[in-house]
Amino acid sequence: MSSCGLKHILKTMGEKTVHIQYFALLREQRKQANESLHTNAQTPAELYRELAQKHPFTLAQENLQVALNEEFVSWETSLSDGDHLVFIPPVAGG
Amino acid sequence: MSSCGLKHILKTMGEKTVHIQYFALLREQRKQANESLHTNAQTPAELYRELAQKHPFTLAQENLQVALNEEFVSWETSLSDGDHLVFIPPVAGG
Amino acid sequence: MFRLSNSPLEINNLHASLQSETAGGFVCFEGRVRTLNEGKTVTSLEYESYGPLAEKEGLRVIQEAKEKFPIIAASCVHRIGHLQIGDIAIWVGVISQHRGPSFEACRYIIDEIKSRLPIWKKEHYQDGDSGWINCEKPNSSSK
Amino acid sequence: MFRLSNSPLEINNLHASLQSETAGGFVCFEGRVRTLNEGKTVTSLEYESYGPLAEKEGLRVIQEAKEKFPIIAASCVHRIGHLQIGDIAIWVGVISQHRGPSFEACRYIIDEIKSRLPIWKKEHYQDGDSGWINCEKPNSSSK
Repeated sequence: MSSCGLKHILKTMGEKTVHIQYFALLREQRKQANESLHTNAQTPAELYRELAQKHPFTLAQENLQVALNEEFVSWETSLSDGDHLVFIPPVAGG
Repeated sequence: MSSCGLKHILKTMGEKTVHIQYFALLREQRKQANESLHTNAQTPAELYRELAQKHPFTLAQENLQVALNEEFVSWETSLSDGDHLVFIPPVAGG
Repeated sequence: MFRLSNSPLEINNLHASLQSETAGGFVCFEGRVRTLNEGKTVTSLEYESYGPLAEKEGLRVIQEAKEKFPIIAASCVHRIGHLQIGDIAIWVGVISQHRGPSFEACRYIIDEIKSRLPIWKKEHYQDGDSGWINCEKPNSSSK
Repeated sequence: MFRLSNSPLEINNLHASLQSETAGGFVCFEGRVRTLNEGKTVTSLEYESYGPLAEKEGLRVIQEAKEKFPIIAASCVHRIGHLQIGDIAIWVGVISQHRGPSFEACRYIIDEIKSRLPIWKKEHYQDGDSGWINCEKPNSSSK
């Protein structure tokens, strides 16, 4: 089976590749600024729960906002293959 | 009778010398920026009535404020010999 | 600090004078000569003041602002003389630890200065007319 | 106009860009790095941002201010990177015909930008400690 064929089957099963960018405290706790990963998470909320089990994130979801493809979205938005996500810690501009 | 003696008698009679400075519309209507005059007026209110009879002032007393010796005062303040008065038209700074 | 100025306001110096290591916020207001006022085209204007009393009253306004709001410092300079369109007629600057008091004190200062200081403004109009603002409208017999 | 800047803000250029013959009032706000925050001595700080979204959201805030208040123009630049005490972190300027809307729009812009834009601040303290503001206090498990 070619890798293209595998990717197709995985997508059909709900797996997708998403690109995540980390900032501020999350970047320091993740120890990197971005990553691409395969996930079965259907929403940003599911994805954050998944990540929070693997990494020492101290911020609870209710303290974060989430941006999908450069726009703020709800935590229950459906994720698609290739999406770009940013979990936004409490802001402090100005 | 010396002029000093006359001055004394006039003062006793209530006459005094006051110095008036005019600004803005009042200066233009008085056609001069200041004058010193002898008056029997006891208060700035009386003095303004006296002046308004001689000059084409269009501002009514209720539209003016008055300053005596560089401070805002009431129209019923007693005038003294040598006082410096300014009738203050409606202001428009800033 | 409050003063009257016969020459153009030196904004950079005024700005530089309001510095403090503990200031997190700076707010300034500039009043500028604009070309239109109440439907008439203004070409230039003159400010005249009763200087000694204007300076006393201006300082009182600054002092009141310091008492009413938790600010670090406040300055104001009011221009006197003949001004052209775009010229700065008044500059008010305030610094404070947090931003709220700077906004409130700056607004307080400009509002009080406009309503209390013995300063008068004569506008010159494109149609050749001119007039002392607030002086000729209330009883229009003079025009 | 809204933008992020990695270099010191050029206040004179920003000021000069807000000119209009019909503007009678100009209000500006500068947020500066101050030495004390909540009792700790700050020595420097870093601003980090999610640039593309911060710029979109910044422009939205400026646009909202123009819809809510009768102003002529508004500009804001937010500094990103490593800042020292006294450095300007943000500059907001507004011009309008009358002064009220400039004050209100300037306050609206700074308030919204502080609360909505994806920009983060890390303070470095004299005692060697440091921290991301608003991120470490809510659940103090991280410190």
